[in-house]
Amino acid sequence: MSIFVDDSTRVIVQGITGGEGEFHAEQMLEYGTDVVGGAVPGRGGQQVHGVPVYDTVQRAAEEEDADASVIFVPPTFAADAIMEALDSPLDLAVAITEGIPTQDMSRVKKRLSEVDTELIGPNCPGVITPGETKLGILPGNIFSSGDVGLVSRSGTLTYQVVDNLTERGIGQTTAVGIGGDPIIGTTFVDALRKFEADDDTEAVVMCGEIGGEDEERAAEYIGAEMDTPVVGFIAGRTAPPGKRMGHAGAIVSGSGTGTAESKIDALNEAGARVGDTPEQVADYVEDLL
Amino acid sequence: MSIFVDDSTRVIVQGITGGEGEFHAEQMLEYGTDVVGGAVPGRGGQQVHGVPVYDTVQRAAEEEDADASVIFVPPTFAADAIMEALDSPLDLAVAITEGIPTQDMSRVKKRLSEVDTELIGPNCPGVITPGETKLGILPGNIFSSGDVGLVSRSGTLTYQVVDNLTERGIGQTTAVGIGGDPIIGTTFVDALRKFEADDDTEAVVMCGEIGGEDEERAAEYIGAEMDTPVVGFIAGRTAPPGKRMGHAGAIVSGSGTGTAESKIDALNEAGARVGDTPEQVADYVEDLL
Amino acid sequence: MKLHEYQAKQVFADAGIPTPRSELAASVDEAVSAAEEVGYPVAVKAQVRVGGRGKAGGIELADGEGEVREAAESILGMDLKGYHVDRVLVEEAVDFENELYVGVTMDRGEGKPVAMVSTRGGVNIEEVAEEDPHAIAREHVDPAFGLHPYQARRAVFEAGVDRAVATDVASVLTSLYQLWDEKGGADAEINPLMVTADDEVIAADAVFNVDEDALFRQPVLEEMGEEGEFDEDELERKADEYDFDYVRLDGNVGIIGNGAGLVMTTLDLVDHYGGAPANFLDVGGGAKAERIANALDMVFSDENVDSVVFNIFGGITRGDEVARGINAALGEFDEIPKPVVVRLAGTNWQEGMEILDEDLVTVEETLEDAVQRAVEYAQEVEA
Amino acid sequence: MKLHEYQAKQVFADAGIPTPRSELAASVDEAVSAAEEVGYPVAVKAQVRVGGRGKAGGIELADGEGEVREAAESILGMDLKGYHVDRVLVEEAVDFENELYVGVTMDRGEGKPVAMVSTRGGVNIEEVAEEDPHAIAREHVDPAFGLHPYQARRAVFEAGVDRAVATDVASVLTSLYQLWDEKGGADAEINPLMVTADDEVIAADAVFNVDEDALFRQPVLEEMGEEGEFDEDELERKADEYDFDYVRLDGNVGIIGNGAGLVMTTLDLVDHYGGAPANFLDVGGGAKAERIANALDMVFSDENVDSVVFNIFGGITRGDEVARGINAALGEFDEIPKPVVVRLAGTNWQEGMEILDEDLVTVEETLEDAVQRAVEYAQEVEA
Repeated sequence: MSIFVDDSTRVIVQGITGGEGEFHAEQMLEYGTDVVGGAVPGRGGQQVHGVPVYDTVQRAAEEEDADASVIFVPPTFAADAIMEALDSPLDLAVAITEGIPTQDMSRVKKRLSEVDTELIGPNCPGVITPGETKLGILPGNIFSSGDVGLVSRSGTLTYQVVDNLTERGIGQTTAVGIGGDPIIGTTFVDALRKFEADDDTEAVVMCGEIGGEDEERAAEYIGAEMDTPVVGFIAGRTAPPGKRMGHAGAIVSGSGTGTAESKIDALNEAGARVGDTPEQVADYVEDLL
Repeated sequence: MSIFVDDSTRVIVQGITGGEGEFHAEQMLEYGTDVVGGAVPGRGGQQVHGVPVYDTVQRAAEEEDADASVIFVPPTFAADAIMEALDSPLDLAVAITEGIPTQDMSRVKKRLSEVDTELIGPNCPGVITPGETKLGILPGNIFSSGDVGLVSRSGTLTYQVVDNLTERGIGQTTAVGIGGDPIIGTTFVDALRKFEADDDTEAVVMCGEIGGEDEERAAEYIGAEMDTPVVGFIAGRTAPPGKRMGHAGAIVSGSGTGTAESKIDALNEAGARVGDTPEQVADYVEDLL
Repeated sequence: MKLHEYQAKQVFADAGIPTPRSELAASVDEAVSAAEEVGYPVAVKAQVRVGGRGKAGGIELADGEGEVREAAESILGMDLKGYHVDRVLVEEAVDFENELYVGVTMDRGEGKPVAMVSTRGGVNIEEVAEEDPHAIAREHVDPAFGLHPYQARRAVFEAGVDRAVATDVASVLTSLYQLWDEKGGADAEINPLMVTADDEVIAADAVFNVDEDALFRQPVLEEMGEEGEFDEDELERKADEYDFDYVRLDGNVGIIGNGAGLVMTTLDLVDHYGGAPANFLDVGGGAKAERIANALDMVFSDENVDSVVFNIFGGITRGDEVARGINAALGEFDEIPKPVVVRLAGTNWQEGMEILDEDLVTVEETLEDAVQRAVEYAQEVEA
Repeated sequence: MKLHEYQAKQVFADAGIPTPRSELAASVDEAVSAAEEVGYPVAVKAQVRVGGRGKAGGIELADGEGEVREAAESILGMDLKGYHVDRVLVEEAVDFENELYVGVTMDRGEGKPVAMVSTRGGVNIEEVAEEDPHAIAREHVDPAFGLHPYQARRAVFEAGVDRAVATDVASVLTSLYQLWDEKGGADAEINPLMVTADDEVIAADAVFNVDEDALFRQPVLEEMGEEGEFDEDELERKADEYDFDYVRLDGNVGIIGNGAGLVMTTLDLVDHYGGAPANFLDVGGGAKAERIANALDMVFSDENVDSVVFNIFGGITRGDEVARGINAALGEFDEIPKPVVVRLAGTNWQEGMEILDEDLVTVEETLEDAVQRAVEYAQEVEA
């Protein structure tokens, strides 16, 4: 089993005629993803890698009976592209685009609260169920099928951790990059809840980083509701506050939250072991299996 | 019993320091309404007819443990005043104000879909449970307690019908004016559903008028779900189309709906008798009791 | 409130929607020099705020001075569906390949704005909506967000607009929605939105109706409304001046009342008792003596009126105040122009009834009696 | 991106928020003539984009030419928390009775903007938030609707702002929200918003940080950002020029990687193995050879750097491309300035490893080994 996506997932690519969209549509097709259509305004009727393109997501979703969309639309238009996906008959939208204005995402978040479609990202590598399907830009070859779930805020860090797991022969049920932006769709808690409900997932790796309070909320959820064991990793333990945001931001978040220390402490309290290095994360996971 | 309001309803008046607000607050107090506070920005700490005024609705509602608000705020600021009421711990807001821009009300309607607070109006005379309480500008003396519910889109027409009923000794459980504006909070169906659920209401009078499709929807509800008998009245049977709105409006509503004929037919089909004159409405109600 | 075509085009052009070159003209000579300015061929279009001007002979094509002169002569001064043609718009005649429709209005049933696009422009769009509703693509708009760009595109593609102009049409729809939203619009329409051979789009007609309740935020449009009154008759101007909800009808029983529902009911009763209403006139809530006098003046000014029924059910409005207003207004006359029947109910109705001067008016206690009496009076006059 | 105080005040003033008279000055003489223009007494304020300027000696009051000269001399050219003071703002000194705080920011936890008001202005508002959270009234904003007028009022009244200025403060908050919304704001703050004896409100300081991702819609602000770089050091300017996410730190191990999470992890590992990171540098996704060379130039430019660890895990980024970039960049040098350890993984990592010229760099297969090796190199240099 898996979460979010499997080999029955029928995928649309928004922005399939752009450089990124075209390249990764091909990569996905090669991996075995069932890419059934593209959506690009004004390009309806064309084909890309043999996949039919439609002018609107709704038309693509209806004609091709699609379940999910992957969004490779430049940041200027990306929030609107997500809104379009949320207003079409889809279960899932995966937004790869990096650099969407935070205010745009705040409006998307509002809209998300009104619909049933789930959003992964933006600014994320996507989601992969190894051996079945991948939606996004994850390099398929480093993943392998198995019984560990992985959820991460970071792209390349995910690859690093997966690499360490794969080296030991530990495969994944599903790996999902939820994105590092301040406002995202699927959160750690959302993903953990799905892994908890997935019978095949024997353990979960959760890669967080400094900033925000998503990891703290995840720790609460882990402590209160999860039976599946979790191994954590938090990047940024030695990062300085650096170029601070304004005071207003600090007032809202409060001091003492968002630090690596607060996240690691919260995870430890919730019973999750936290590795100091990606290698150690793999050690801890090995211990669990 | 009654719907919406009774003698336990604790009422705030928004705009209590204005001419209309002050006058009708006094009228309500005289009728026996439990007016517990007023809300006017910048007037917190004052008193009007012995009632304490607060700067915000939230504060007034919290301090005075209020359930409902009546809004006498000029049209320029009225939609914001309704929004404020909807964002405060209240069960009911009654907007008396006439002349609120339709676009403002469209935004209010969106907000209504997100909250539990009910809105009656705007551009309505309010709601009265005779002998217990009134919220609005209805002349209390023409109403009497009894077992007929009344819901109406029109103010003075309501008075006319009530007058005809009262002449025959027929009193009311609750009478509610839902307002004649294109976009309103409580609709006919909402009010009818409450009357249907009210054990003391033996019959309902519904006064509609031409325009929109609220009466047609009400007829559907009456036919499908109501046991309590309904007597209808539709004003505007001889009104000409008059100065038409633009075509765009007609496209949306479609022709053949919104006319007095379509409304009367729909009510008749639903089993509701429709009076030709207010007098005849009273006749039909008398027959039912 | 309706804008004239020339005003709506100005508003649309300011919002970046392409419109043809045009000039307003109030005389034949002005029309000719306008045509020289704009360049032949031109369309000469009656500026009256009513639809169907073409069929009614209010629009003519002209190529050359002679034809413009002829067209302007025939159109200026004509009575078009009850409106007076005082100005014509002389406009560049656009060569087109296709005619589209785009519009924005409030869907009151949904409580939401709706944006619409159709490839069946240039004809009566209501008939299209009736015969083939799917010919019009519709997007309901969440008023908190406004029209999303993808919605504008979706409407355009769903309507089947050619891809070569899809982006431009979506952009016209977006501009139309934004101006509708910002300017308190009731209806905003372009029919036809012409598509030229070289894939330009241009608004060949323009409708913009403003929500009267939103005018307080739109001083510029309010001024346009005043400027545009040249097509109104005297009674309409008087109603504007007095700020009454007034609609003139074909009958001879004048009607004054408070509250739209009650006034409509009074109309219905006049009909019920065999009479014919001359008008709808709502004095609104809380009318004072002067307003009552204005209402009487308004109804007396209609020469078709043979009798008047005055029906007030007081909530906020006080019966004694109304009675004093009626006495004062009618006291001005040496002879009462038309018989007036008065019925007062509600707040202070008894005081009002007592105050009323029965030399000036007929007093009735019930609505039904009052209406019947007024109908009888009117029938006596006609007989 | 942070604006300078003088820039933020311009933006706020354009939005209708009252600000004191002021003039920017780049020299002592300019400061004196600015003070004459503005009128004594004045505040002379260092224009550097960092908080706590007052405590750090960057703000002085001056009444008369002598004092202005003295203040400008002491402030201009100073190093303030690592920023270079190149300009001062000479500003009318406002007599005040009270100091308020108003601010707008994004609450990322809620995913919504939040508007804030406090009567505890003029002090470190973060400390106030820590000690007494209720001293700051907060209104979360539905981004589809924007800040409702009642919310602005409610924040002001809940904060306990005096009724005499409540409407004006609510209006400042509304303007602040609107400009934050329209201009892609990250944080917008006024601290203090001064209240004068005659109940005027005036923004005595101004903070405006723009969401860098929203800059594409804000050409004016982007230009302000470029104009405002005068307080930056050379490394920061270089990072801006190369468009790198770069933060300079105190250590001596230079770090280059792709993806913020992986770069942070590399920093953490340097620390874990006993080293001290000299910087954070993220080359981002899909970096080509030139960008790789720029990254090396960037890190070599920091004289504190003793060794460099180059850690790339390729998804979009290809290992062979990175390897060629490294070879090319290092091939330019007669002598490699600092030892470079490279670890490549992911897409085409083997090809990359083979391409790398081991005369120029040390190659390691795992992240852990690469970091340890770089730490060792740095320790050797220091020893």
